Amino acid sequence: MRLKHLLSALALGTLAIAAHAQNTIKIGAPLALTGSLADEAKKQQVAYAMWRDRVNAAGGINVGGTKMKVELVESDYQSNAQRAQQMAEKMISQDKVDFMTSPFGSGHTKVVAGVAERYGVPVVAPSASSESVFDQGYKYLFGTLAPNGGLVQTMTKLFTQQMPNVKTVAILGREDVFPKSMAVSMQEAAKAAGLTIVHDELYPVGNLDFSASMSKIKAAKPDWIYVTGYDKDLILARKQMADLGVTAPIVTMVTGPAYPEFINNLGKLADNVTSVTWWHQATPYTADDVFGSTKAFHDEYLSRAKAEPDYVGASSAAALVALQKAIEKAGTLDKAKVRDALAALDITTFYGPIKFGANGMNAGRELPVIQVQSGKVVLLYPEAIKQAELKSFN
Amino acid sequence: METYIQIIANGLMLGALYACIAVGFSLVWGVLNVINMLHGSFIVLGGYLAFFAWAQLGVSPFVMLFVVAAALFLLGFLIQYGAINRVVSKPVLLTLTLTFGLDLILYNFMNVVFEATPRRITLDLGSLGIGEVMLPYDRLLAMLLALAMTGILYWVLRSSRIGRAIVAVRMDRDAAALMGIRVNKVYAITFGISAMMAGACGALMAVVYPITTNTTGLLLGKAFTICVIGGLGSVPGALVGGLALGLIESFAGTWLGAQYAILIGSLLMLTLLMVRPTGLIGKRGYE
Amino acid sequence: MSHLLEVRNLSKSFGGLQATKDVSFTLEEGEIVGLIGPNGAGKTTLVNLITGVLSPSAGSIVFRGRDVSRQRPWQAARSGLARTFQIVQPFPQMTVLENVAAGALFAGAASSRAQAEREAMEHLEFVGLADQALRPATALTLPSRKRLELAKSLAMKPKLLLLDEVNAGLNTAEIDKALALMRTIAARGITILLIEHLMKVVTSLSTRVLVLHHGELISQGAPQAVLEDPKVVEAYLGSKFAARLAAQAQETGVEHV
Amino acid sequence: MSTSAKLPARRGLRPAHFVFLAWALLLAAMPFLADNYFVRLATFVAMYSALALSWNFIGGYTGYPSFATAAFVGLGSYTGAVLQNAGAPMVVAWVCATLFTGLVAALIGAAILRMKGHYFAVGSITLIEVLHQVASLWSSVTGGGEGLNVPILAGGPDFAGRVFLYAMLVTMLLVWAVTLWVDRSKLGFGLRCISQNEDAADMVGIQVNRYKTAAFTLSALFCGTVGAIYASWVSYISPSDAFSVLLTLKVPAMAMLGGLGTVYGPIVGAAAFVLMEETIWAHFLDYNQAILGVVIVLLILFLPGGFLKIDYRRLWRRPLPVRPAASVTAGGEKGDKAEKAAAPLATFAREGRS
Repeated sequence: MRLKHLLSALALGTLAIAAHAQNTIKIGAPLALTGSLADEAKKQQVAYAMWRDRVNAAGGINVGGTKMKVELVESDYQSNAQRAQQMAEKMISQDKVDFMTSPFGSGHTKVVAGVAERYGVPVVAPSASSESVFDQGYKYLFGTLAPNGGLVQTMTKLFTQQMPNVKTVAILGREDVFPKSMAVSMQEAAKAAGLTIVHDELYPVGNLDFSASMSKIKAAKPDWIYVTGYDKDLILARKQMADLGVTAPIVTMVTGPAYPEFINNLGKLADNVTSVTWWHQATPYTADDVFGSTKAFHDEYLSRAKAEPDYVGASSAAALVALQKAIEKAGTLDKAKVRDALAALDITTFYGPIKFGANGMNAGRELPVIQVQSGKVVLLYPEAIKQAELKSFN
Repeated sequence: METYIQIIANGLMLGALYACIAVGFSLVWGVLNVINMLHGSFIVLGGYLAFFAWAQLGVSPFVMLFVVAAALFLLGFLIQYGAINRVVSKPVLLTLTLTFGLDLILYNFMNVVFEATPRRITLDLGSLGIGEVMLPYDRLLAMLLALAMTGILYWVLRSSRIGRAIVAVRMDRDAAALMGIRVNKVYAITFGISAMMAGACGALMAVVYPITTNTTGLLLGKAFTICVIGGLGSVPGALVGGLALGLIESFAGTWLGAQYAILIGSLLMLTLLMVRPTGLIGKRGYE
Repeated sequence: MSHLLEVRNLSKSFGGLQATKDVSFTLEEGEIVGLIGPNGAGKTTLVNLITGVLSPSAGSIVFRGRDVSRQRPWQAARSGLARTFQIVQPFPQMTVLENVAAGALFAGAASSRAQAEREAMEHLEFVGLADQALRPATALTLPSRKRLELAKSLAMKPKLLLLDEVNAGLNTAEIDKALALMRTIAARGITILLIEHLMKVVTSLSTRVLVLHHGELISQGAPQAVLEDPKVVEAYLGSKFAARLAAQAQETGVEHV
Repeated sequence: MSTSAKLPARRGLRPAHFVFLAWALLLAAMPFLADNYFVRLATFVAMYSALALSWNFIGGYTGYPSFATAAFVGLGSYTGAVLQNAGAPMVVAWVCATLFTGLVAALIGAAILRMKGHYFAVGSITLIEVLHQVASLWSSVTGGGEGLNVPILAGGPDFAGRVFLYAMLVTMLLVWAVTLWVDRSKLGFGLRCISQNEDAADMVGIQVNRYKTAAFTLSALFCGTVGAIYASWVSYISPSDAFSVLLTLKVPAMAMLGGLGTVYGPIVGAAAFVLMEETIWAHFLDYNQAILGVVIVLLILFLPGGFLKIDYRRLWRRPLPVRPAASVTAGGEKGDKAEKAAAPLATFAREGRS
């Protein structure tokens, strides 16, 4: 029977791998190479490869005195939860990975973390920022992104300070894990800052048109237009704002300008759009990790991917850096010990500080507020490294 | 008042794009009796070709539109001639699965070759402002294209030799074959025309929407809805269906919120299927 | 007294086309009644109305004392109304046996598939198709398929059997066989409404004949009387042939198309 | 003449039953033979077999090209997840989800089964979109786009793996048993009549609407079970994952690969498809979808009858959309003039109804 052949072939393969596994560290890397998240996976793939090559070029990771090379076990989960879950099982029980990163986004991270938790395999998630992922009591799940709430608070405080005339806000969010949670955070932040919400709407995942929403926002005449979604939504939203002559003193799009595609696809229309993100190349950090500095990471990424890195690439590399540091500190590949080391980690990397809170999220960070000015992303915050002042959108 | 005019304008502008998306799909459905799962990928492929010609060679998408159309005609012709024709008279499930398999291949290659990063041709043409009502020029062009495609197709089907052959095959395949029409070739040409229209639509859409392989399924879904609303296999039906869906989504989006727009569209489609399966325009269809 | 079937003022129109107009007649238990009329006279529509395929625009149908005007085909089949089709309607990929068993199982009295098949076999023997029982229905010749239709209808244990052009396309020898078969069926007490083109069949079998023309019942009565009715001759053949018909009164098998 | 000698043997192929039971046993033994990845793979095989067998009731026996599988899987997932979150024990949630899905299908079926051919195919696929949107919109119950967490089953990976494997296996065996019963029953016989000639079926006394609704309900019932088990298994569901158009396309493809309208076709097809897809997926990182596509295309072109080599045309002769002339002469002599000429009348009669 078919399965028997498959079984025996794979059993042999597994044995071979097991023998081989003594001197390498295997890290499972789920990638959505096909399906709705395919554009994100490419960035992750580049960042992971950069880290792996640098680590291996340096002889590997120091595990209690012996240098061990790393091997990435990559797999396409097709942007599909069922596939992601199966892939986690395969990586753990078949490929015998020691550690894992997680799929892109909060939803699929939940699915993979659920499997890994049962096996006690540490997972470092580079792109999950919704607290609903981390509030399920998983002990083996860590994330390099700060919670969504923090992002919005930082930005609201800055904007209301600098433009005290801003009194009303229109919120348009995508009905999806991360963008929705960002929309909800905005509602809370607006209330806390005393802003009036004049328009509040969610749009569905398969949305192909914003004209109805934008016409309504136009009629509401808000001081601040705040839209959440992924790049293709936001490019279209911005385009239709221009088509319909919708404008406001502040226009914020999350993630928006955090992605280079946003500017590439909008040209001039991208100007003066603000956003907040987890990482930007303009925030310079120096560190003793494999990259050494933000600039080193940026330059290599640019030459490899022929595109500017965004937070996805940086956070993906940072997740592996955190894992590396934890392994070195634990001095062993023992999963529980590495997990404890991750929990106790307090380091600065090219990506910024990483210190996982009680729920596993990387909380303690100052998040960059950005704006596109003359086709370039400039930092408005943190204060110490800001590159420009907030400009009015209209 | 102007609000209403804007809502209607929004709906019609969106509807024109929808009509572009659906015309070719409808043709294949009507004549070949095949539900072509490749259609969304054809549109995206057209968009990519136009984008790269613009970004790397500086060719205007409005010129490229014709090149893309020709290229996709050829691709469509070959796919039909080489593969689908072999099972074209088999049940819908079989041909559908075949085009689904073909779509996996095309999709995967586009994904690897072009990558899924969204890409848009940043020719911002601005809008025509009549009072407070704004009509974006690119969507006006889409409307023109949709009308032109429907018109040309209508004319071709009525007046040209190949058009008459297509109509004959659509009415009675066996009789057409007896009359000496090479049915397989007609099928391949029809499929080619459909792919051509998808390609032209994609080239134009690249100006309006960011093109990415992620949207293939979405576009296909819209084509489905539009065809059902307009009438399966009816070419003018695709135009009417597109405009109707655009208006419905525009009003639903305004009154109920964006979230309800798609739901209302789907519910309308289900109701129509049950009450008036031939669609708004369709006669007794192509049966 | 109650009739087996009573059709009262039955009308049916499709859009503007009046397919049957104010048709009334009765059928008594045990009769064989012929229903004739030129093409497009509304014969098949009438059968479709009686068997629930169509619902009447006006009028009513009473079968065995019950108003069945609005019943669906499956109810008609179960109530004892069986029909054959002008165009044979087999289940193409099933065996001959299964085709007949379907009738026995769903409309007849069979309580299980096994019993249905046993009954089906008897009916196949009766119509002379027993040796073809396990062949797919599509493998049969046209005359055999007509017989299959008949077996299927009989398996439904009908009280009234509507035979729509069972003899079309058969040769003389086959027609004779069919006639014998129908007589046997009638002898079993099954009432038959016979839609026919073949005068030979109508005249030799029927006790009574109904004539439809343009959806109207223009004449009814004993076969010979009806055929001599000038209205019928006129309507049926046109005045041109009236004389010729008179000349060959006893002629066989004139098929009018 | 002895009639019993003439009667065909019941279509029960006894050896096939044994092969199938041995196969089920092998799947059940997986936790003792191989690691958890194979246990999961076996679970998927059982799951897709159950789905393909379910689809077979409506798509295979009745001949209605349904694409509603994902709608019912999704409905079952959400029902199960909501119930579990409300405190229902896991198995109770599964059973309730099954019944609820069946109930919804029965109600929807009565309406949607009025359509035929392409119209029905499109209608059934629209069902997925409608339920998808409802799940997105009804945030207070479904969590909307954020999805829904389902309490994770306590215990280690081995234990959890076994629980869900056996749950799916039991479901598969249940659908199989129902299929066997249907195949031999009056219902199955009636459904096959409907698939070949719906009007003639009506005419021999089959309550066509009731039969079709029964088939549709049966095809949904166990999708609900599978969905609910699946929700507990992944412990997180979201609208896009639960109502997956991909799933809805795969399941009929599996049944078709195996052979339509037979008891074992869907099982063979599901197992072959899952293992094939898995092998391709596991060995090709960048081109796994394209290779799967190539395999599907080749299978359709060169093995259109499915693995069991059952000529699917025999069981799937419904021309789509129903062209009256073709449906009447299906398989008959093309040149039969009497039939051809009379066909418009039949059309007439048929259109005038309803």
